[in-house]
Amino acid sequence: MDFTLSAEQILLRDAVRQHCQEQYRFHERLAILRRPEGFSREHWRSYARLGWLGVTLPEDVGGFAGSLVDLVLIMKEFGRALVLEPFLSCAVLAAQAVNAAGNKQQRQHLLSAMVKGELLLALAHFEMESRGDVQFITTRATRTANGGFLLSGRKSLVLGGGIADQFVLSARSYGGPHDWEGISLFLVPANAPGLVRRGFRTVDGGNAAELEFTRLEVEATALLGEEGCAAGAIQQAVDHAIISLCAEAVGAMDKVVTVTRDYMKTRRAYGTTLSTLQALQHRLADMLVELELSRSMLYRALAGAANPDWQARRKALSAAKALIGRSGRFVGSQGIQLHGGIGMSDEYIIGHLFKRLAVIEALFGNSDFHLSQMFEDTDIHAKKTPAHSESVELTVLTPAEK
Amino acid sequence: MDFTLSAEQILLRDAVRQHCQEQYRFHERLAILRRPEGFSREHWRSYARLGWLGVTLPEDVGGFAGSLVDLVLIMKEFGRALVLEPFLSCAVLAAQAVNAAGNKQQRQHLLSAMVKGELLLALAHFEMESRGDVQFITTRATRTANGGFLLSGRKSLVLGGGIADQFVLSARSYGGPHDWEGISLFLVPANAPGLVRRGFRTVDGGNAAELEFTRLEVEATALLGEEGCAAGAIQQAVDHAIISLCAEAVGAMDKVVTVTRDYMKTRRAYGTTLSTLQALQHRLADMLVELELSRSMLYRALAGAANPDWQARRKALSAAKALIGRSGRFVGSQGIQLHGGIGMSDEYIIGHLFKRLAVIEALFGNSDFHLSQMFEDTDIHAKKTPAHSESVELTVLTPAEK
Amino acid sequence: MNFEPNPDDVLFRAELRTTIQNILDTLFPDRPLNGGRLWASNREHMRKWIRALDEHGYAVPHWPVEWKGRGWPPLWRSIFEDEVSRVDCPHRDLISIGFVGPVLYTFGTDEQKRKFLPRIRSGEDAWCQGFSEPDAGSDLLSLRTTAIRQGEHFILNGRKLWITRAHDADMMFALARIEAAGNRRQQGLSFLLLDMRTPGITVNPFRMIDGVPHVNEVLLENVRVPVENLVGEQGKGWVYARFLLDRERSLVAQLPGLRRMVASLRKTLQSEIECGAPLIENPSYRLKFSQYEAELGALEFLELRFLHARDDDPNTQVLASILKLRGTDLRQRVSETLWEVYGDRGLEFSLCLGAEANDERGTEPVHWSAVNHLFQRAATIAGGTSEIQRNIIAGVSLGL
Amino acid sequence: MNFEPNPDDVLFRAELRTTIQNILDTLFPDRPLNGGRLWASNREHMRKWIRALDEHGYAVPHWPVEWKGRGWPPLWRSIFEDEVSRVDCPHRDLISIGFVGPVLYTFGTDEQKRKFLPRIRSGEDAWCQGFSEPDAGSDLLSLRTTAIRQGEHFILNGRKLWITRAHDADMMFALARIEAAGNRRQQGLSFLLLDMRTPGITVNPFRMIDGVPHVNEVLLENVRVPVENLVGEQGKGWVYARFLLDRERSLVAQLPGLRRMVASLRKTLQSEIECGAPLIENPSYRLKFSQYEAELGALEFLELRFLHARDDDPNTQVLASILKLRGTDLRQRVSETLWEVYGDRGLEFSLCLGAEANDERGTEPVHWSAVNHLFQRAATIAGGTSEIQRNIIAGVSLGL
Repeated sequence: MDFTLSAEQILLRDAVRQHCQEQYRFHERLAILRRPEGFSREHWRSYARLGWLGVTLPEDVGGFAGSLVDLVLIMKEFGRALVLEPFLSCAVLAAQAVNAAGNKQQRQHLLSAMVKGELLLALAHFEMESRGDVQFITTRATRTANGGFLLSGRKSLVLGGGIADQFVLSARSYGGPHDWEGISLFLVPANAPGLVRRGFRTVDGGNAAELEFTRLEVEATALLGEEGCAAGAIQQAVDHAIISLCAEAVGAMDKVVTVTRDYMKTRRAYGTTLSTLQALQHRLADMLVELELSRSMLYRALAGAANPDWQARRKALSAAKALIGRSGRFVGSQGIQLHGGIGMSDEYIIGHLFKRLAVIEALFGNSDFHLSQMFEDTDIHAKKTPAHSESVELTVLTPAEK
Repeated sequence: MDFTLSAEQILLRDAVRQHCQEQYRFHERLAILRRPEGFSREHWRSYARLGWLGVTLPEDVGGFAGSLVDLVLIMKEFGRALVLEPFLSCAVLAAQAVNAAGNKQQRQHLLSAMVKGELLLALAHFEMESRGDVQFITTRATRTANGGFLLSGRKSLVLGGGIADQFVLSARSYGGPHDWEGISLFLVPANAPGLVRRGFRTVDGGNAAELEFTRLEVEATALLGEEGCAAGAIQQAVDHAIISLCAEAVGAMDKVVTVTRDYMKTRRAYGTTLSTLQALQHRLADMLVELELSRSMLYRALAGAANPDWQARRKALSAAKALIGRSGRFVGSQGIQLHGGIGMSDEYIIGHLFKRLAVIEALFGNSDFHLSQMFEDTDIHAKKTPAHSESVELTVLTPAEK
Repeated sequence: MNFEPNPDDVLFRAELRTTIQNILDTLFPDRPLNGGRLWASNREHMRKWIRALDEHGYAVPHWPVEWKGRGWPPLWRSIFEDEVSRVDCPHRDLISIGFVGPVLYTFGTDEQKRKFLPRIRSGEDAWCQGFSEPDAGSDLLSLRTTAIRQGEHFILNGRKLWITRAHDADMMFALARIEAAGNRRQQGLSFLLLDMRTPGITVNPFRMIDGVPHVNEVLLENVRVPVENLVGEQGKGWVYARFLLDRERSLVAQLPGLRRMVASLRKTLQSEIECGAPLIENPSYRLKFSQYEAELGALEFLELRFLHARDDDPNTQVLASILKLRGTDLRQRVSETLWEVYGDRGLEFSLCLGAEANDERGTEPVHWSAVNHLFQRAATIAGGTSEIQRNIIAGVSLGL
Repeated sequence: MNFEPNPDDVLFRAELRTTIQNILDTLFPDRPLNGGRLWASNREHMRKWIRALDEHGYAVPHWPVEWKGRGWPPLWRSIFEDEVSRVDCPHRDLISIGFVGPVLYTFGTDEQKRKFLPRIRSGEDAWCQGFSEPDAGSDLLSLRTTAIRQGEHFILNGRKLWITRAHDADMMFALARIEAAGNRRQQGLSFLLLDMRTPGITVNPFRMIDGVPHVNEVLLENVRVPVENLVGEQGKGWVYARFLLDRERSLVAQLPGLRRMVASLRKTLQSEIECGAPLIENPSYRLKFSQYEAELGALEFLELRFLHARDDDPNTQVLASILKLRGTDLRQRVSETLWEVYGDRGLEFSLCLGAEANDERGTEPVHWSAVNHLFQRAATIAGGTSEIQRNIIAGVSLGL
């Protein structure tokens, strides 16, 4: 166990940090936010050039075979700077799903284009009623006579969906909505006839879309990997996304604490600076405590992600998502509170950090959901566990050796 | 609606307050606590003489037909002084059960002796598994050939049970453990052959007992009122007890806040008095806030107790028990915290207030239990409601008119 | 002590409910259900509504009879606000009728009263409150805006911040320091009335985190205010400001709005679905809901105690601070849950790009819940932060 | 950065576990399961246990090799404490081996080292810490106990309070102000070693709210302490006291004990019944339990970070304070739930009348849970209150 960064890790972190400090200052970020697409294609190309888009992907698809720690280092900096590019939705969520579910040809074709920044993917999986439950989907896939598929359903919150070129879309080939088995993944171009996409922005300004489709026809080659076996791949993608979100939240909290501390040291009221008022000092201390507990929890999730036991892994990730989600809400809201009026301004960073932290808590199941998951995954209640859970190889879910 | 006390109410409150201030100072109370019986028979006789034991009982049994407000006034003062006499267990809980369930002769016989301080009653109703659920009992009553009854079962925490002369004991004549119907009440002398009583002290120093009995024989006349119909009476007794506990908690919290405030104003540390430290000021403010919310909640419970709708009444009482219970725990523990080391001493009042508040939260269902009850009693889930709930006349559950 | 509602109050509420319903049905037969925010804050709708209320004596019923009020006790005022909050009606300008009106009829000159009070009552003038400044949010004693007497005018210079609805107001009441030439220090604050059309006033709305420009920066550059617009005595502005803030403190807890939010949460828990089952079957939401309901109940009785309490009792001030402190805290938590229960749908945010919400869309409960959740963060800051309320409570209790 | 356990540490733990088990089985083949408190704090059992540990080099393994320690790194020390907490064994006197031992081998004279360290290691001397006084709990700088030099002795006078285990100790290390005759003010504190059998020392145990006399008042009346019992320099006692308090701060969070409490809570939730169903099916307990488990996990990794951090980094101090602050907070909440889950049975309290608990009874899990719940209220007070930890954290963060 080693809590210090290796030389390579420091290089990566510094590169991301430098990029954000030099090109992602708050007013620059605000300008990007207010663009119609809500992100910067220039920055996206930079990330591709710097190799960040393929950081955890294997080398055969043009990735850098980095560890989860590398991913976490990037996401922490992105959290600090409130980066708007669809890194999480495209380079983590969709890419991991393709990498885990696709056959060699599909993986290489799609991911190498994604890694180069030439293809924006989005995972269209969750539905209105899922609320974090990875298995619960009702979208149906039925075979056509010519071996293709007809897809019918509705996807509620497709992250990065408004700007995606292609969707990695889940549908149920067989089984009921609670079943682990029977879920397939399909590749669907954004302009596929019959696919109704309604793009919108999320509370934090992020890009997203809702998809609706009835008897949308795709060819047999659109199927990623084997039919009905995609749940494990989706879970792996979501696991990566949860760890990424936890890291992003730690970065964002860190920023809140820093900004708030600096504000308290200069802001005067009642003939003194805020930093001399004990009640406010203690609030700041509590924020710092939540931040450091979250940081610890993130490390624990990284350790847990390497656990070969499926249940233990799930539990470590759920615990992290639950705790970090709550801490983020606390830190974000107290950041506003300690600022007073200025904290409510949309022209100031604290409110944006608050909104991002609120959205992070809500994504992929909120804290209460993950707390209840922790329990369901214990020995008390038999879990609707995938029978073949051991066979889902999470090759990438291994933390760095060095 | 009138939040000021009437002249009579002021008289009553002042009488109780004066008694406590003059004869229930902390060291006097500590001496009583350390007596084997854990209460003072002299004081008990005074309460009888002053008419407090029959405050809410009807005049035909020697009571004073006072209102719930009168009861609340007494209990608040008792809470402040941490009175140890079995007022709640005998004069409220057992007395209300007898008054609601017994026939005229039984009521007059038992209650007039109780009101005079000559008979200590205790309600033996709850069992280990009840955890606040009034209906859940498994003790059985079966008829004997001569019209009497055989009682078998175990009662877990009989308040005032170690010193009671007679028990008002519940047993199931028919029905399953969750049924409202089928519960009967019996009068059982403490020295009845076959009744095994193990007296003990509770965490706050109160007197209690556990009862065990197998085929304990009682005569037909031991049955209070009608067979199988006692649940309503028990509920009424518990409702009175809950309101009493809420009032007692408000008194105890009030005392914690006063004692802590006074301590903060004199205690010096780090070259200043504690009262000048803002973080501690704010903690004290939060304690005061919980106290005033609890006081408001107590009034709301009094208003709710007059509601003719069974569900609304239950909900108001559960909400009060839940909220006041939590507030009491917070105020008690923070009272210790703000005192520091001295707060942990058993020779100082704060720790005793903390313990009493902790026990109050736990009695008759803890806060989580009552929160869940609030919900079960709503329109969403059909409640295992007594079919004849409207017929249970809660004559006494009407707040004062004046 | 007794807790049965007074029959007079019950009757009062019942009559009020009917009257309000009748006025609304006559005035706005086609009003949108669930009162769209834009619809409700439309100045024309607001004027029409307050005028109609005025005809029934309900525009300023808490004012003294002399100024066409009815001298209602605080409890009736509270019942009135509650009844109004139960229906879908236009907003009323509480800054005018609740804040500046009482200051004027209590401390104003006869001329000020005659000139301004009727225009407030009829909804003709909308007012804004010009207290806060960049370096003085809660701490009004460090205000810097200056007024220098020049003949029959004061010349005002300064920068006011967080001024709610300034972009939409006709008049502003402001605190400023009147300075004699050459004597700069510590003149105390004075309470002045400004016509918003006076040259030198610039209003810059700015967007809050909920995407809405609730508040403004107001720049005052050599603004000429006639001396007859000084309220009360020079240098005693702080007294009038305190009077004003104390009067409306119980309204700040906005229990009627909170009640509506809690009711809406219940409905939403029943209608939203999680993995095939209504959300209300999820135990963590049930516990949360019960907790909120219980706390709301405590606050309602705390408010009743406040409304029945004597003004001059320091404990009354404590009750008001508790109402503010815990009312706003609960409001934040309920608004958070009310957003959360919509799941994915709640994450959609139509206002994020600064486009003013399409009224239809922005008032759908799900969109309102997102905006409201963000807006409520201001609840524990505006009107005296939670920290200040704790200072007040501890101060009274410790006799500081 | 990588989070796989070091193979050395894994091996270390495995060997330790076997060794400890073997020692215990040999030494106390008939020991009570669930280690009775009286049994575990019996001086004879404690001595026997520490001597056996000493034979294996486990008595003071964190001490330097020179004094028969093994110079273990903090991580191993932590693993050791964790392994010891998993078995039912006698207590060890951490005040001696963890507090005064390191002070002596770091600052003591050769004679002090030779005289006291071996007796600590062998369990011969039990020590108590004489810091707090009636008017100085956390605030040691206002201590009042005085020491006046008279020839080869200091004459001590004062009153020490909250002295844990003083009634059972052979030695005390205390802070006092050495005064020259006539010069009363601000001499700084000095660190002195007292033999508890010295005439003039009176120990008055007093009962805590959990019914147990953990702590004592210690009266010092003209107590003669030889000058060679002064540790380090006169007036620098505060330095040594800080050294001592800082060293053991991570142990104060007592995570091993917390882990045991959480495990015990899980078992109890499975075994306790509510209306016919195991308590674990009650959703509010399930959510609570998961919350505790998650927080414990965060603290465990926070502790690992602390154990791997550099001593001289101010952030290390912050991590230690967080561990103390949140470890004790969680301990209180878990102990509360662990008491609550027993329902009616938990309300019974065998210690309330001051009778020392019958060992059999007092160590039943249900009775222990009641006592523990009360005792844990001290966790956020002793060893630096939670408020002081927040002062420290904010101070470092704000650079105060």
